[in-house]
Amino acid sequence: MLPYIVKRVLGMIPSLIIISFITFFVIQLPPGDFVTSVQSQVASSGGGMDATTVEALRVRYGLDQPQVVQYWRWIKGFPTGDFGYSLEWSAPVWDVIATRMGWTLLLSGLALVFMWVVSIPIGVYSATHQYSIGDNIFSFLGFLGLSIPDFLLSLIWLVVGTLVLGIPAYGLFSPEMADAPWSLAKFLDLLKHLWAPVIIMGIIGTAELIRIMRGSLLDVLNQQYVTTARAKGLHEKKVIKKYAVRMAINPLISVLGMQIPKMISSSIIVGLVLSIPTVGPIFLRSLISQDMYLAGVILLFMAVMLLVSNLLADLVLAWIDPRIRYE
Amino acid sequence: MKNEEKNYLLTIKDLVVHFHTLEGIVRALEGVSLHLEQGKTLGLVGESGCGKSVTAHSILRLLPPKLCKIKGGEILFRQRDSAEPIDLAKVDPQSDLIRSIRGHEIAMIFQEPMTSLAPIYTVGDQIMEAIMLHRQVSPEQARESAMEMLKAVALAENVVDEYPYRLSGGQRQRAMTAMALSCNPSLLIADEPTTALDVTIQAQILELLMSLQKEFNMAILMITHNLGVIAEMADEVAVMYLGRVVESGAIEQVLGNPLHPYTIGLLKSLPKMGDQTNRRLAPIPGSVPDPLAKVEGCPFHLRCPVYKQKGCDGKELPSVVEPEPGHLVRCVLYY
Amino acid sequence: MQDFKGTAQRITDLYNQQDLSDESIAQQMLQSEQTAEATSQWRLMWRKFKRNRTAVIGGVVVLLFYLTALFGDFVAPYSLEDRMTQYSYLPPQKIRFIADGRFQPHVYGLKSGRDPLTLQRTYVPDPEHKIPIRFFVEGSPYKLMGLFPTNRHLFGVEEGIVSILGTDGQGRDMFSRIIKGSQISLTVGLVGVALSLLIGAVLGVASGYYGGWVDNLVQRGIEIVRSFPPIPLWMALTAALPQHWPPLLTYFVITVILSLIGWTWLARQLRGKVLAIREEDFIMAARLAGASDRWIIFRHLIPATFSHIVVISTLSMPSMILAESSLSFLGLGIRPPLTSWGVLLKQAQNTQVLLLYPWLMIPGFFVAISILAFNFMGDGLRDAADPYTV
Amino acid sequence: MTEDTIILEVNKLTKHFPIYRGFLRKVVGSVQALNDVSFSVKKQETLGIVGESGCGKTTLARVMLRAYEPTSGEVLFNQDGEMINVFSLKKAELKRLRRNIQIIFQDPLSSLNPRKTVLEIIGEPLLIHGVAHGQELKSRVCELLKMVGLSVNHLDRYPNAFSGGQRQRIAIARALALQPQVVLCDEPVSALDVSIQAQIINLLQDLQKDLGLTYLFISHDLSVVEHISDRVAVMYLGSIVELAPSSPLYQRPRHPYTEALLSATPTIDPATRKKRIILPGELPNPSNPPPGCKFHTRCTYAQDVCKTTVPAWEEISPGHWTACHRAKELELRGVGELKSSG
Repeated sequence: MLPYIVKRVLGMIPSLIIISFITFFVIQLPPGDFVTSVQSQVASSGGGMDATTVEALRVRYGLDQPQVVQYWRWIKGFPTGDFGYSLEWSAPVWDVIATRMGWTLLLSGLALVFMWVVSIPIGVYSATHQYSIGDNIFSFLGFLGLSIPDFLLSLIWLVVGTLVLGIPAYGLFSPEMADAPWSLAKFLDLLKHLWAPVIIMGIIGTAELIRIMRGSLLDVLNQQYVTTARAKGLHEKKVIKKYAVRMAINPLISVLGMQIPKMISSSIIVGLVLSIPTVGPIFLRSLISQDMYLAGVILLFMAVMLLVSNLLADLVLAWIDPRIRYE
Repeated sequence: MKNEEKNYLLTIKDLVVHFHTLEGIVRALEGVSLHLEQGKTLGLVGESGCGKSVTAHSILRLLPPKLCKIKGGEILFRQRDSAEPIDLAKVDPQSDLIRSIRGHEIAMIFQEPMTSLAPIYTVGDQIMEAIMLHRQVSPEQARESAMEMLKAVALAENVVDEYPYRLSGGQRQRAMTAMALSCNPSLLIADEPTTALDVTIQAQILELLMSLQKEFNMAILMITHNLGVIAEMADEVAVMYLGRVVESGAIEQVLGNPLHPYTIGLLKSLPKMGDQTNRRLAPIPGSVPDPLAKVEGCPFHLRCPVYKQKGCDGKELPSVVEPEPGHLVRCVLYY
Repeated sequence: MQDFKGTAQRITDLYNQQDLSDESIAQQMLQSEQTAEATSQWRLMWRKFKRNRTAVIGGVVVLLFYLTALFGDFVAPYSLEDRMTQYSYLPPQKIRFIADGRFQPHVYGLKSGRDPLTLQRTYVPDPEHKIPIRFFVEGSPYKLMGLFPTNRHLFGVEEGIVSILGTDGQGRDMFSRIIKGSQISLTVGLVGVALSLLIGAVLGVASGYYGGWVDNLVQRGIEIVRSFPPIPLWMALTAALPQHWPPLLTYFVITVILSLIGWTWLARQLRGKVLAIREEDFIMAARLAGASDRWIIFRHLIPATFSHIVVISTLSMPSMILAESSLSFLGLGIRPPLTSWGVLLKQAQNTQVLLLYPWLMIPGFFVAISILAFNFMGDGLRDAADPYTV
Repeated sequence: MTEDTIILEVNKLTKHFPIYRGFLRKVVGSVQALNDVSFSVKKQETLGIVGESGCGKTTLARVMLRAYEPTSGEVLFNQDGEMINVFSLKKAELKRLRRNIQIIFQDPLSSLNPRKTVLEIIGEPLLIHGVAHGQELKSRVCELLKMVGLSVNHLDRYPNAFSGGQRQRIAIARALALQPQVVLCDEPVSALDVSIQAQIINLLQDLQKDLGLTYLFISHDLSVVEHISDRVAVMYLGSIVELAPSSPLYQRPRHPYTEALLSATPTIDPATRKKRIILPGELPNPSNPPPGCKFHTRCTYAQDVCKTTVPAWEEISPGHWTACHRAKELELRGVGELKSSG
């Protein structure tokens, strides 16, 4: 197992380099740079900037250097935890995104857990009761879940929660708790705010996983070894659990790698609508204001997260499936 | 059917099984009768779609319950410690009773050695599971027995910790056999156990089955389309066509002196090895009818070279006659 | 019992004598075999698709949506920019069908006032003032399908306002705007999928058929594109579009951006199919009969993958529609004055506005319904696409 | 019955499939599918090739047709009295050659495009070579259908409307469309039921007689091969180990592997249950074949020399070739003896 892990981790390095390169390129795409966008801001508020100030700003931020140099200056600090400087926030990028990254990961993680906990039992039920009423209902709900975009769900929740149920449907904390020190009450308050966004983020994924689980389990149930297990005299429940579900779960793990980036994408939109401090809102802002290092680091982080989650999915697969492990 | 008093281990009487598919009803079995003595081998032979595999799966009630219905007939099986046979056709396929028989008193091996063992558990795991399910033993003892069984099927002991995908087809079929025999069943159902294997490996497995049969004194229900395999293995043989047994009897009787036009046609279709006369094969014309079609009268009359002689295309299925003791044939020509 | 051995011998002789020349075998086979009728692939697919009721419903809804979009100016009572400022933030009106004991669809006239506390404008329906809804009324002029100038609309009122889905802050009819928005939202998917298809099909088929380094190169490319999470990458790319670009150009560039990422999935799926079909013996048979690569690709491979292309395109429509509406919702996609469902939803982004005027999120339901319909239809198509593997 | 002109000659044909690993697709080894295979086929005879799975018989057929390029060796075809090497042909010449050598596959399901009608399937080779089109094509296809015992009413049907045997007939009709001289039959009856198998074998034999065809008949079924072949080659792990007219090969084999194969094949004669020779072990991995005689790991007669030295391919009696160090001294049992000794 260890050589496999080492091999896979080393294999990620070229991808990382290419990704950082593309990220930098993409961030540089917009015409003009941060200084031009500052300029236009100043201009719109009635002020003006003379050419020397503009030039001085450019030099200060290193924007006058060739692209390769700028790329190098940006990238070289990464191994030491220096992710550059946010021009807009006038603070190190890391300080700007650290806590938001934390919330993003927490929400995504919880949504992931929600998806798995809900989808596996339903998928198993649907497959073992194929074409039953229950299966049909779940299939329909699954389709529905698959089709309702997360922003719509957030909007619905905002309206229904606030206007119908009369509970605060946005933010992470009630206003009075926001600045309070950590306590049990604050934690409970957090939970009260947290569950809805978690479900909203998880719903599309849940619907997807149910479908995958159902299909995969139906496949596996037709396999000869399931009949073998039955012919042995095993209880049907055990046959399903030990032989069918255990094998059918493999494709779920392979999509795990795909689910995590989707969660992150979703956290951007849900965060924006429900005013939750994920990286989403500042990512959008940094893109618009061309705060390139901030936007770049966030994009890069997301790409790395995708790489890492794919790696994790592969490792889990290798861990549970000996055929992959020994290849 | 004279010998009904005889203590057969397994007696199947007029078994009828229908499949309810989206396209319609497939009459998989339309009255199958068989019997098998303790310690003997019964060969069940026929072309694809004749229902031989369905018969085998019906005995252990392994057919998908929603799709397949046993419409009638009995499957009488004599359990080890009881005088009265039980009717497996009436047993709930999810019940404890059938589960205590599966793998314990009746074991089964399958056609596809590549997929009949779960790929993610070791061979030992899967054998030990069967042992611990039916015998009151500790895991250590179960592992001991598993290793003994592997030795009995001429596999190395360390195969116990191997995953199935590391074994060849022949080795897997051996491991499968070890698992099937681990609880000393009185009946082994072998569903095309060598079809996917090469002849030299097939010879190994057949040899193995025969020696294990002697050692464990078990009966074997051997299902195959290969008449040669039957000739080598079986004591009795039943020839199936379209869900019915058309001829049965001792192997010498059926293969040496075939009576039913279908059996005769099958034998005439086979090139005989070492036969230097270079005769032309005399095949059965046409092919097996569509499984959804309902064939009335003798199932074979559509392809029979002597057909329509005595109205075998009527409504009635020809009844069974016994021209010589133990040799049964279902054909109007022998009335 | 008669001489059974004699009977058996007679049967054997019959087998031997019967000179089963091929002609007589053919005769017998014709008698004994039922052969299914001639059914082509498409007939089989259609038969299978028809059986799936939800898929058919999905298909009908999709068709309806596109027809509505095509005749959008006719179906919508108002044009995109018809502002009725006196009716800003009007909640959806209720349509009543029975007036004075007979069928006469109508809406109530409105009395507007101001909430004394919040100073919000309020509307009170006046049951006494029935405004009948007329069909094929004259309204603002437009060109039907961009060709025939006319001013007839499917329905409308001669006085007051009919607004079944409410109005926005500038008094623009949401229903009319949603219908106009569907023209963008639904075509972004179409154009995007078409572009993806072009890239994906060429690369996928090439990669699957030729294998070797072509395959390797395409696969590496796909891996790199896919190592970015799509929405953030889309955001970054669309944010790079200059603000001063004309909206139509932005629209086209956005479809290009969407398809730049969307093709990877398509290519992978197609490659898998092509790999599977390539291994079939009938391809080998054609090659060994002397067929050229061109012959095989155009006569066997593409016809065989065609049904899969249809399925894969249908199934990638939802993600295109979703991506466009998400981006426009975030303000990075389609820009006014062009309108899409996402653009309309942008107004709902403001929590306070949304809570006061919840009907502003109705465009979101159209996104959901269109995605649902495409998913249903695609699912049915997928099941029907391979009529040969039951 | 057969003329003695050689129509097809295979010389030292070798095919190794490289095994690729890793990102850069480095070659880390090779599967030795064919090793130094040589034989020749006479006009209008049937040469049977028999062996177990993985012995390279299918690869042989496909390399001969140049579906894959060989690693080395040559295949010569007698085209109007001139022996031409299949592997040195240019595209156009190769296309011309394909009219003369055709193939029938094992799986009649996979070998017919389910989306095409019978007319399109059988007519495809004619179209490719521009032999016929339109009404002429139709009448040619009808002739072919009649030839293989199918009704002309079947012209517009799709393969899914036919049974396995009928599909194989369609495949045969397609193979014969261009009036080839040689047909490679790659397990043409293995997927069929016994009764259908006999129909197809008879059909193949009749067609051979009527059209003067030459067959290369590949199968794992020894009795079928014996029945249809004039001469038989036995393959093991990518090499031919024995080649002889079928009667001597089956009655008095000269290679231990042939003996074991004959012995392992079950026969339906219930009177005699024979004494089997059970080969120990399994087929070695073709990417790492054993040194010396490749069969020595399973051979009951193996001696030290077999483990180190590759046996020579020798003509041990007229027309009877084998590659075994002990071919001259061993008294191996054929079909007849195997039976009686039981």
